[in-house]
Amino acid sequence: MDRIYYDHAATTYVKPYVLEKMLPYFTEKFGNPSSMYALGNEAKSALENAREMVASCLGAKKNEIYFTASGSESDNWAIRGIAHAYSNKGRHIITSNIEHHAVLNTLNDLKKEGFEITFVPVEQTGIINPETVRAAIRQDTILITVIFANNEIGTIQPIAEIGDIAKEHGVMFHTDAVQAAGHIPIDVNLLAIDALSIAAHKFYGPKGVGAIFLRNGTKIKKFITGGAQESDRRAGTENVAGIVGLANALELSLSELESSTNKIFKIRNKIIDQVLSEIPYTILNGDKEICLPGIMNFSFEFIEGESLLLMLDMKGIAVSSGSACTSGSLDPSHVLLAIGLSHELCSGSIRVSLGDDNTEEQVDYFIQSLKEIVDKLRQMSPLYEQIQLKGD
Amino acid sequence: MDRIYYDHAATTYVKPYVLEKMLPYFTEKFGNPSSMYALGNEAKSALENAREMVASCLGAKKNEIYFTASGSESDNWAIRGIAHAYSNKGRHIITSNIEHHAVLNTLNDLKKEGFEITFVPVEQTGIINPETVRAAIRQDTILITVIFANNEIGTIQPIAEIGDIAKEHGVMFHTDAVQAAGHIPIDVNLLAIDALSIAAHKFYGPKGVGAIFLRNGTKIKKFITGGAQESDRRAGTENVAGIVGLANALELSLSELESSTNKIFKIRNKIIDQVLSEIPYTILNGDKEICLPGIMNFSFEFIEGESLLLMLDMKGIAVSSGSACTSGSLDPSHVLLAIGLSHELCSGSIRVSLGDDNTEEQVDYFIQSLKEIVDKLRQMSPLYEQIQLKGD
Amino acid sequence: MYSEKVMDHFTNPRNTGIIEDANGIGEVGNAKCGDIMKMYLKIENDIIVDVKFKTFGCGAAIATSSMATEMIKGMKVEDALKLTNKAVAEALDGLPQVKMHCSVLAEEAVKAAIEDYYNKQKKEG
Amino acid sequence: MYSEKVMDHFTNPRNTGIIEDANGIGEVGNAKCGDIMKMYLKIENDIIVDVKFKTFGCGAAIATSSMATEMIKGMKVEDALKLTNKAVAEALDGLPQVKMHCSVLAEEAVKAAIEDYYNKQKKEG
Ligand SMILES: Cc1ncc(COP(=O)(O)O)c(C=O)c1O
Ligand SMILES: Cc1ncc(COP(=O)(O)O)c(C=O)c1O
Repeated sequence: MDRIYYDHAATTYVKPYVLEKMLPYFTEKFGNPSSMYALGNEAKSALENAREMVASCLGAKKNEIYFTASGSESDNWAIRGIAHAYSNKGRHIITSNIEHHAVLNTLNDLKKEGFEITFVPVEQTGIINPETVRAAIRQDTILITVIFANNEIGTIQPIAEIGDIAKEHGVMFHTDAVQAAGHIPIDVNLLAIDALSIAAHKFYGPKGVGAIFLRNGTKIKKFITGGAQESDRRAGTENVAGIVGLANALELSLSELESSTNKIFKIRNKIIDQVLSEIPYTILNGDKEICLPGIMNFSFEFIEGESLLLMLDMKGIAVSSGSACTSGSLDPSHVLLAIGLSHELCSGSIRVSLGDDNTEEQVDYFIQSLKEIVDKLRQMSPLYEQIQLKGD
Repeated sequence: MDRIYYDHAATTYVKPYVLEKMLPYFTEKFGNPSSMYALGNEAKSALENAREMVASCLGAKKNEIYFTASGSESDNWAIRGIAHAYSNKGRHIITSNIEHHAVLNTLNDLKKEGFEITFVPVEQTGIINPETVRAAIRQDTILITVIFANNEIGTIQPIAEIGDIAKEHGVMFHTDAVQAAGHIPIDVNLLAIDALSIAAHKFYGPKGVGAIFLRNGTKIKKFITGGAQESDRRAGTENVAGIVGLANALELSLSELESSTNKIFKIRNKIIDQVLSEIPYTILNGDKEICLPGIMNFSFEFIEGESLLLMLDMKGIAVSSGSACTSGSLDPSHVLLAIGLSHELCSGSIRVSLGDDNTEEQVDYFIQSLKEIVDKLRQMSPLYEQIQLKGD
Repeated sequence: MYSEKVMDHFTNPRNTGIIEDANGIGEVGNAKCGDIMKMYLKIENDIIVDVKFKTFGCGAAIATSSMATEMIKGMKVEDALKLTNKAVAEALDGLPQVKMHCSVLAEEAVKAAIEDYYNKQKKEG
Repeated sequence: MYSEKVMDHFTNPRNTGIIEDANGIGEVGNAKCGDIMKMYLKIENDIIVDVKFKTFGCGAAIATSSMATEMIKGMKVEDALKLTNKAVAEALDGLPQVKMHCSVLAEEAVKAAIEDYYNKQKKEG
């Protein structure tokens, strides 16, 4: 039995083309970009070439791209850095209630420092109404941070509209584009974004490398201090191989974007249709259309997501329940609660996230397995028992 | 002409054995360690296995090792994290005047927040007298941070003695062991260290991955907030391949430590003897014996280091002038100033740092090239002109 | 993350289902806390002659339910009352720290079912 | 980091050395600032007929010294006075921002040497 990987939103493998580009920087071309001799210059060129590639993928200028070591570091730096740089103007920050923990917990930290946070709600579809953001703006608002596309349900936010509102009010705007980048087109020139976070391992690049776009003129406090790397804004010997990997992965993803989106969206719709038609008491969470091409989130009534996940794994199918990052915790997903799900439905949900290695052929086996397992778990569930009795 | 790499203190290549260990985690074994299915468990095992390896290399317990993305992040986290966690006890920190910028600039940042920093001087050899540390301790001292072995001149500090003093006074003790780890034995059981920073790319591991040892019971504020990775202390999807690389590189370095130290120390002594005997007006900086096996720092009177470095590069020899990290800056090395060098001698210094790929055979070519270049530059120097006139 | 024993009891849970003529039924937990366990006992002469369960919950919840039913089957009621969550967890070769509450729930489910049995006995008696 | 032109002038600096019978000598900079340039001029009929330099400094310092001497050789003194650091940097196809001060030093060295020439003329005159 071939394994089916349906958890691309958690992480992806490094594509062979990308790894190929990275390899020389571990071995022959291993110089430190800060070193003045030829070997250092070679590494420096690779670094600056990668910066240029990322900039052009995002419609940014080369000197607006800074490399980091993860999506989380990007979010931490952008949010803390901007909050601290503008704290003399005010200490109020606006965000949504469906942010990733890298944003959420960073804002909680800032709260302890005396910042005030307003959480704007989402509609039942998982989409923010930009007018609620406008309404939340105060005299002392300095930053708006909103996730570009959600990692659990995939919904894409009205980033253009929110950016315009932020700009109109002279408020800085950061977006966590860790799930969006490489999967939908992003052009910072068309969007009033001041800062944007991405991570390579979500688009077939390596883990442990991320980047932020920071619009020229935006002030930011340093996060990691030390040497003068990254235009003296982020210290530490650069992860040259990883950065080359990020740049090539992003470029490759965008060059294949149209064809892969079409293919993935087709598989997604097939899965959604079959799950909803063949498995009763099942809900699709989020918005079916305004969504990343590969992400689906289903709630199966009367059963619990982890059991479902483990049984699918035994059939060689990898999906996630909630977001991978929070698996240490037992709390129900704040995202699913935010779109109005009950605790029971929250715990009975799984995320299926597709990638370039998935095929239409896999769908039948998945649906078949899912049906069997959902049925088995429901037979074991005291909640389903009540329904059956009622149905009798 | 074969190239000679004499800048291992700036960065090293990834050894083939190490890369071999890393590769599967980019491709087949690419799971997210937080994921509950088999692919995630595989990654999680690799991660925990790496943690165990690093712990046993340092004499630590497994749950005392946390992975980061660089030596700089390790230093930032350890210092900021401990300072903030203990700031209710006091706000005084003691350090040396030969720290790396990752420590120095982090302390400067803390100073702006209201912490007070005492810089303990070093002797002319570049070594701290532990009694000066004792003398600097105050009622409100909460942290001592001292570099284990210096990156510019290689001198090893009396970490055991300083640790004992810290412990005696109930003060936390962090050491920046980024240059030391993998090059000299470190056993945290024999040293009263509470926190210790390392970086893989200094011992034939990949760039972009580091670690800290944090003794159980030591409080530390989180630095990167978000998901619950690293026992809920450092957020971000783990750089599994990089972490596997770090662990294997450290283990390999330590398994070969005795033989490689002997070999490298022999080459070092040969170079020192020849440089000092064959090139007049030359000084060895630091301590010849209490030093990392591979690091030398020379000052050549009347000439400037960058010119020397560039001309050596044209002969295929890579050395550094000052530390690579500060090459954005034109300031003379604070380390060389700290050991009493004049500005002129500071700018006329280069660091030669050896590694496992260096041979005794390379030494003759290096000395020959160095002699020619130093002579050429001196002929061009207005300072040398004066000496010649005086000598006449 | 789970031991082999846990995975075994999770994938092949023993004693699932209901007992039509159960004389002790207990239900503990709720969807908000994440798990619900319902236990059916058939008790004759103070001996648990049959036991079945239904569980809504994670892998550990299902495995601890299964193990708890195995452990009390054939036991005297008074001995079954002494079943501790630790004993269930140990019988499964341990549980992850964050999942220990599942074993507590299993212990509580057994106790709730026996209590129900005692209550019914009293009414009848 | 350096242009090819800079590297060329650094590795093969033109006009290094001293002029025994120079009639204008200027020295600028100091070891603390990182660079010292000393320039020797031989001026005849207000024309710079020969120029040599000695420099203590980085690659850019040596290259700018070399380029500046090339540029003023054969020039009228009054034209040489108009040499700007920007012109020197441009002739080298640019310098890194952190190294621009070297070109300033080269400009100043030329001016100092010419000033010395004028001073000597005055004394003699
Ligand atoms: C002593 C010391 N500390 C910290 C660092 C910083 O390490 P990294 O550049 O990997 O962040 C270095 C090396 O650059 C170092 O030599
Ligand atoms: C939306 C979002 N933001 C931030 C992150 C954090 O990225 P990383 O785990 O690479 O630090 C993730 C993924 O884990 C994410 O999906």
